[in-house]
Amino acid sequence: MIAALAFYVFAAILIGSAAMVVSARNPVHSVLFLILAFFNAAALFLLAGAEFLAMILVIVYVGAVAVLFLFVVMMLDVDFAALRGGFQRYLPVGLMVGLVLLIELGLVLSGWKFLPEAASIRFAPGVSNVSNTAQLGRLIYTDYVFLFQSAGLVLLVAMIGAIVLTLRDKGDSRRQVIARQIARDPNHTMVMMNLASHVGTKDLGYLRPTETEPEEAGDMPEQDHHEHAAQDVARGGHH
Amino acid sequence: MTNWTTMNWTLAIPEIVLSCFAMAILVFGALWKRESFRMCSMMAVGALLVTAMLVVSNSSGIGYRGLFTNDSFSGFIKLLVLVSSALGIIVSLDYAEHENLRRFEFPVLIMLCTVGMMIMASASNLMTLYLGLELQSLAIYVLAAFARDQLRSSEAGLKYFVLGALASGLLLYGISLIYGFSGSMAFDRLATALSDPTKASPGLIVGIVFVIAGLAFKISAVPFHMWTPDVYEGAPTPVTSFMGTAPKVAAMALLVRAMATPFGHLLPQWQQLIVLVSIASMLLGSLAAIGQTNIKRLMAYSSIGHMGYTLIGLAAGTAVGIRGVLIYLVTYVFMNAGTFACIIAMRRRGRMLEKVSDLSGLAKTDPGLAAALMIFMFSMAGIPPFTGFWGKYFIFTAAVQSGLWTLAVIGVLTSVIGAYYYLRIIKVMYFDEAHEAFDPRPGSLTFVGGVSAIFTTVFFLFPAPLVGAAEAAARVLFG
Amino acid sequence: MLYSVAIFAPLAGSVIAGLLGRAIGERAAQAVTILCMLLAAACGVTAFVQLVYGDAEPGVVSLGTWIEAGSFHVDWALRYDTLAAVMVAMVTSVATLIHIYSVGYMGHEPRNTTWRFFSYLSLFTFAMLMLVTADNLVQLFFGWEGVGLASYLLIGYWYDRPSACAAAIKAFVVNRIGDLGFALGIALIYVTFGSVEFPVIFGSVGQHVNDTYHLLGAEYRSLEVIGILLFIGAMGKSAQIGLHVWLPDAMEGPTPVSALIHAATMVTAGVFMMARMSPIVEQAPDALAFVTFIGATTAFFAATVGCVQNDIKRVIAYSTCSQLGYMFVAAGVGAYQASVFHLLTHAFFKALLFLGAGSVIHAMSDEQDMRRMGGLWKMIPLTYAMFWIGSLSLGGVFPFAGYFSKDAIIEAAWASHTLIGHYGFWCTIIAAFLTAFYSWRLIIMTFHGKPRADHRTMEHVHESPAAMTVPLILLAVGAVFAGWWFRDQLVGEDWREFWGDSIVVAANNHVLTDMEHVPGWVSALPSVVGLAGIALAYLFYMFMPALPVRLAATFGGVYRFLLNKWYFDELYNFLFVRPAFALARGLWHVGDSRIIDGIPNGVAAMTADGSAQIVKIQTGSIATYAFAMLIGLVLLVGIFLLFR
Amino acid sequence: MNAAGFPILSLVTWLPLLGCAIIMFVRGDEEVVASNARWTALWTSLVVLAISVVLWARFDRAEAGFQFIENSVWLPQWGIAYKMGVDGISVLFVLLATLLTPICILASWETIRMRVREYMIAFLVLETMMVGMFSAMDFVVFYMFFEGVLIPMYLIIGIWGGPRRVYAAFKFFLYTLAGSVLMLLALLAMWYVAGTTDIPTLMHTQFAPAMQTWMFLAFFASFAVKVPMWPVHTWLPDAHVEAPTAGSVILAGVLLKMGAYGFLRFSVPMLPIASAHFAPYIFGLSVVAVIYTSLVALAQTDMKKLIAYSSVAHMGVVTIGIFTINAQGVSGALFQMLSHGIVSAALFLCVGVVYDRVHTREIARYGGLADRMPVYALTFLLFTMASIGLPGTAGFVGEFLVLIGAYEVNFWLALLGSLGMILGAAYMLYLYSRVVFGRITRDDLKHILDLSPRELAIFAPLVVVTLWMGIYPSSFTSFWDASVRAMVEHQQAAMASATRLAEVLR
Amino acid sequence: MLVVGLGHYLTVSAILLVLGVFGIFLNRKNVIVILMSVELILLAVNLNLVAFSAALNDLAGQVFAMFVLTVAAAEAAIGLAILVTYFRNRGSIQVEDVNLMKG
Repeated sequence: MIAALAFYVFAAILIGSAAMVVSARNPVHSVLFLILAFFNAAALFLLAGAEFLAMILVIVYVGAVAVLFLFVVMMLDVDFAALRGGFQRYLPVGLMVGLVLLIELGLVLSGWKFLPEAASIRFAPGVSNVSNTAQLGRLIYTDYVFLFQSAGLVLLVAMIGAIVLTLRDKGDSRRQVIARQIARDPNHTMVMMNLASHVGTKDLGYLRPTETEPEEAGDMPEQDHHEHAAQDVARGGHH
Repeated sequence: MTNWTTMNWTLAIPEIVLSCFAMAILVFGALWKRESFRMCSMMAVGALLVTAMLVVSNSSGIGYRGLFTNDSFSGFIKLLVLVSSALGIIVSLDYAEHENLRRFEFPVLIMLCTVGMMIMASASNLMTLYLGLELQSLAIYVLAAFARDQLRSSEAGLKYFVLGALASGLLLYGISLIYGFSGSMAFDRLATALSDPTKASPGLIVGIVFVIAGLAFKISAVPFHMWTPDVYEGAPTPVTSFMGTAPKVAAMALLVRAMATPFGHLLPQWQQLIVLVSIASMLLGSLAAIGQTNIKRLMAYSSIGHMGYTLIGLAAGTAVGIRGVLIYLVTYVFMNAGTFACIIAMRRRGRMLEKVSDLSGLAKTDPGLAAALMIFMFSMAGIPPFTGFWGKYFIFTAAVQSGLWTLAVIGVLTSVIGAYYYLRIIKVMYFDEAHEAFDPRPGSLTFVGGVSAIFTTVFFLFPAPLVGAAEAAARVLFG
Repeated sequence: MLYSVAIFAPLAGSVIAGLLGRAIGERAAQAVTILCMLLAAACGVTAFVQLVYGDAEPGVVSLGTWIEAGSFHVDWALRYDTLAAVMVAMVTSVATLIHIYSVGYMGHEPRNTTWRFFSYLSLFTFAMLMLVTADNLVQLFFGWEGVGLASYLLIGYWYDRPSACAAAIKAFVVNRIGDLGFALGIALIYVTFGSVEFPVIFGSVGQHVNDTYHLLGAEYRSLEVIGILLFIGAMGKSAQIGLHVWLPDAMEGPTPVSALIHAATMVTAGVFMMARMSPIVEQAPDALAFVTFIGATTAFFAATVGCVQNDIKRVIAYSTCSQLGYMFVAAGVGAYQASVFHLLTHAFFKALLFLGAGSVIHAMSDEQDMRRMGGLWKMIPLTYAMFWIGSLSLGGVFPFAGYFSKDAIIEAAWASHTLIGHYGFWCTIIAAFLTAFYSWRLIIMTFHGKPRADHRTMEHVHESPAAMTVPLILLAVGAVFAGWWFRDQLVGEDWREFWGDSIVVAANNHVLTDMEHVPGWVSALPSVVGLAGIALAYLFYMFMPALPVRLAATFGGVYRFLLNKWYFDELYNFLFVRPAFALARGLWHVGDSRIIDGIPNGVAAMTADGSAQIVKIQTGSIATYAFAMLIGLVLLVGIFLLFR
Repeated sequence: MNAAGFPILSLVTWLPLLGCAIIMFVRGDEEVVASNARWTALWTSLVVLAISVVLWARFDRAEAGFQFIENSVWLPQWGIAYKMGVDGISVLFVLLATLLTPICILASWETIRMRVREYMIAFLVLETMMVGMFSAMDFVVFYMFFEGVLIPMYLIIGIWGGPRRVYAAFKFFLYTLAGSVLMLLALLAMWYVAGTTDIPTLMHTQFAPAMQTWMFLAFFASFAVKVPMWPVHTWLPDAHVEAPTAGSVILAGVLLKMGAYGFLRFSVPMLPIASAHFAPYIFGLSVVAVIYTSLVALAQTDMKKLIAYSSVAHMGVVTIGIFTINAQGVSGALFQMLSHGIVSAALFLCVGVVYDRVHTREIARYGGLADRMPVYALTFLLFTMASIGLPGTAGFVGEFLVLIGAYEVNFWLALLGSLGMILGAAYMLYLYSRVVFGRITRDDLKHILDLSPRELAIFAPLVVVTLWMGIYPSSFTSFWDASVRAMVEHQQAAMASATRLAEVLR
Repeated sequence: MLVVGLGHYLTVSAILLVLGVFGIFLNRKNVIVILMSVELILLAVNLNLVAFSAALNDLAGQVFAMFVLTVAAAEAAIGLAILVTYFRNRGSIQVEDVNLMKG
């Protein structure tokens, strides 16, 4: 009875907070509601006997993912006031379609029954005298080791992806390339000029290196090219 | 029934080796820093070839407690995927140099993506299916946004990601329904359990519909195609080229295997859905491309149409149909790779061009490129003797044999509509006045374009080996 | 064999003149063609004499296979029997004369292209010979069309005159209408008899007498249908009423052409064909009645029109038309021999008249309108004399050739004792009267009275050169004596022996016998009305020139009706030509451009439109895309739930 | 091996591609390339012609079946083979194609100055496709060549065509493609039933009547467009008008025959019951084609368009002949196809001659050419007459045989189908007199030159063939007599058995 | 065993799914909310899997749920990375601004 009551409470909060995630005006609020939703879902997991998953959900999701969301929301420094609220123009139609989907699912789910063979084709029947966490642990390193490794690859991809997309070499943290420094030839970098007297650099203008270095230029995004070049010159034209 | 207890881990050797290569190259690239892109790419191509050899020499069987299957179907798909990945890397070589994308992560991501696709090809469990799919998708989300300084590329990545996540959510939901209503996620157990179609509950079948929706997204079949034009247009062209070939092949293979093996007995249940999706894809693919001016976008619609044709083979639900699907995929990969190699070669004074009108008069300024592109266009339009015709030939064979006349007739008629815009490209190249010539074409593109063009052209002389292989592969799925 | 030489010599002449004409020059070309023609004439006449008076046997000269398809088989073969031999002799000799005449007539041609003319003439002769010697219907059709081609070329010889071109096309196209009937007739013969070769057909007529053919929901006897279809062909070629409209216009060609083609030979091909097909048409009485009717009507109609025409050649042309009607009347009542007889005599006197007219035109510096002639008889007496001979013969005055043949026809018409035969009889009688009238009207207007041409022309009037007059004289000989000479053999008591198997009459056909026993008034009537016609012409044009003018004014309607040739051209223009062109333009602009092209173009436009609409849902917005996916999913699930 | 002792058909088919390869590797400046391309193409096509003459000489006319058979493995498990062979119906079309190709190349000698290399390649590829199509003994091989023709033709019209060439090229391509894809489906269905695409086997496979109906319609869609039959003919005038002269020549000369050939090769023998059933409708369409397009031709102001419409009318006669399904009709249709191939090709060349000089096809711009161009006038006259169907020329025999064949079916069919005799004479003579006759009024015509030696060389073979076909047609009909007879008998047998079956079922 | 029926769980999960889907296509705010909606969908799936797992007494469902969680985390990471890149280029994450390419 208590369990049932708990289910209803958690489920209600879960749905309510999920609705708030979608509809909250301020994204920060959305994230917070998301966290709330996760907590409640974890509770539901617990009720269903999946302790390990509940734990993971709280630790990994709330601890890492949701916080990451929050972090990004804050970092992006979005002008929340300017964000348009509300919903798409086709809200009524959308709601109707959603409703239809819900009804369809309801129709289907209400008619739920297992296949007669369901019990016999189970892959990993639960064992009653071992804890949920231990059972899972056994499974993922034995029967599901392939998937476990694959999941690892997925995470690797995520890592590479995140790095490759967001990591930037800052313009002022140039690494030393020894080979190139050694290979430099004074003839290419220094210009000897006879300057007339009474002429200042202002009149001569900046002297730029006569040749561009293609691998340098190619490295930079096109639109940034001039900007960088200008910076280079400003810094005295040396690399 | 298979032996459930064995691990048989050697079956996954190609995947394992490729992942190790990928990681090795990753480390290498990270340590070597600046000049590593080209070298990493070359190594990646080498790794793909080595993997391909491993795939060829690998034995068949079921491994990892039934999660993983090796058979001639998966072998066929894996080889095709590896080849298209290799082509994808090759076409990116020069592009990356020009567009400031030469980062060693690029080939690594492609390799990991390829691992994902290989897993998809071998998946014999819904979980394996999902993980392979995600591995592939995540890599491609990143690749689509790879030109991170270009708004269009990041927008493409964003769109692809959001919609892809939605699609995989739906797919997962479907998997969960299937699991819940049947009790298992292993293909052959499902097949056994469902051998009497009357037992299938509606929930199960709705689950299948969700799965179809999720996979249809990956092959960009209507109505789950909406991302395709935008992402094709926005993503860096080599990525588009890659995206248009290997993942489509893998996703189609997945769809085919999922429909044929566990749910093969439910053919009457899902056939009409596939038919509808197929018709819609063919219609949209042929109609929407007509007005396009951006050639990448045009190719996007074209690929939607091609996937519609491929689905005909699946809808037939026979070994003949699957054979058609496989042959079509092969022809499609080469036509697509070749076409994109030509598109990447559209560069004038260092600037990439994407308008159809930029091709104007190409036949005069660059006859070789024009001829190659013409071959691909005729092939896509399905004109013999080019491969595109043979793909359609074997697909429609299946449709006719299964009595799917409506589908067949709509198919051929839309292919006529489609022919219009392919012809339009030829018209622009051959009939219109010449513009300034394109920049000199790098060898890598000539290689890919040339190989594809030759394959497309002379395939008709020796079709038997491929058809035989496809038939063998298809027969696996249908006993 | 002589016979083959007679037929192929003109072809040789034509090819040489045509292909090498420019190279070897005009004179040489003329010489070559004339030599070939002389050779042909010699051989042709010899062959005729050998067959009829000598010991040569009728037969077939086979030249090789022509068409072979399934059971359809046709050879190139020359038929050698009396009918063919007569025609060969006649055609070759008349053609030779006209070739010679042309040398003189075409002497004034400004351009050095008369080699073309001679080549065409010889080509025509060849085709005509192929026609008359054909051993099967298809070869006959070959000659038939060949003469059409030559006629087209010759009418259009002066191709820089628009009227000549138009006339040439008209001639060809109108002929084609008849040819269509002819071709259909041949096809029906093939379908009925399984062959188109004369020996086979004629041999098996008996077995197919009662065959029927289903048409328009009724059963007809095949032979009747065949007869009618063949006669439609003959109508076209022989300018019978309805399909006669091309003949007067054909006078645009040089006069020798008119003489050869549009008087002596080609236009009589239809008559020849009826005679040739006598074994079949004999068994088709209804078809024959139709022939008679058309022939008689034509004879009358053309004669009425001939009375009011002013162009000298057109008068003769209508006269030809009318005379051809006579011949068909004869054929229609079963007296094929009489029709061929008239054909023969007509060839002489009509050629004579045309050549005479040519001589006049030549003398008058190409003036053809009789209202601008007059008073010529002293200046060109020989031509004048020739005109008299020709006209007397045409008018059927004893003992000229025309008298015998025309009398035979009129008597045969009477002797047939059928209603239609009597219609033929009265029509021909009236026509005889009119014939005489317009012939003398022509003579008087042309040669008598005051000169109505200007001085310059009159000063130039001169007798034609010998090249022209000699043929005239030779033809005149024929026009005088041919009737008297041939009468007994062709239609008299010797006809069976003469014709042999070449003309077949049915056992119950006694026309030739009966016509010997017609009442006296029937025999006399033609001569009487002929003389009356001459008298009337003298009255009108010699003595009271004002009378015809007044008559024309009084009966203006009738006059205009006749002058405008019964308004046939206008009618056809209104009924066929203009609607055809309007329809053509309509079909093109509306049918093809709007409707037939409109559908695919419309579909294309719709497709493009659909394309534009479809890409509109591609808004670029993530939300829309997701929405579309969701709708798709909901639809798929819904479809599944509803229709599984 | 076969009667020739070597794989002659493959040689004839593929040899032009060798020429293409050579042309592709020609280097040098533009003039040199152009000249070399011309000569290479000419010699290649002449050699091909010379080889194909062997077919004429060694063909056994008494034999009804296929000859010079070659059979190579292609897709053996699936019943598809690379099988080549000709029978009486197809052999002469191979020769027609090999004859017209060198003529076309010669005809383009001076007129094509732009992108000569590509042009010659296109023509040689076209020759390969045409010859291959007529000698294919396997349906898939046939289809490949049948469709493959579209590629070079599309380029020929589109690149070297007139002002509206793009429209014409697209129309041509899409019309024909739309038709032939439906045929592809029928092909596949046949393959499914018979398990092979071998044409002789398919001819002896009995397809269920209901299936025949559908397949016939599919075939019809393809072949009717190609013939072209009314009302799907409108691509033809456009294509003809815009195509360069040689393109029109080959289009009228050979490409139109492909549809009729398809009817003869596939529809009638393979689907006998449906053919008999649909024959009346086809007659209807054909008669409309004859009358309608003849009338439209009458109204034309463009020379090429006029001749193009006349082609439609003539092909209407062909379809009548084919579907009479008796020896005379079919024979006539074949003859008409051949003669039309020669005559209309020659007529287009005639147009090309003056077009090259005056650069207009407007009929009204001409007149009085006979003065300056007597040889031309004579040549044109000959072909005009042949087109009209004057006995003694090629045009007559076919038309007449079809007339006879049609008569065996129905009087009205014969009558209406032959109305083309009259209308044809009208529009052709009208054309001729407007162009050749009359007085020269335009200045640019006053110094127009008569045929050059090159042009004479082009016309000479056509003149000879035209007369030869008219005077001694049995040297042509004898080729196909046996085949046609076998075909007709086969059809009658099939009908008889179908009737028996129907009676049994009743 | 469950105190409340499997049906309850499934209903909650279905509602969550629909809410997540709504979040994707109905909101006009920023893209991050869309990413969060995706998380909701995945949560719904996990709820399903766990419920089924419990009902079937089969651990495979939970194992899978775990992998789904893993992947979801990876997805979130990549999604956010892409979003950051996009924001850098566009200067906005307004949903309606993401429409540079269309047609």
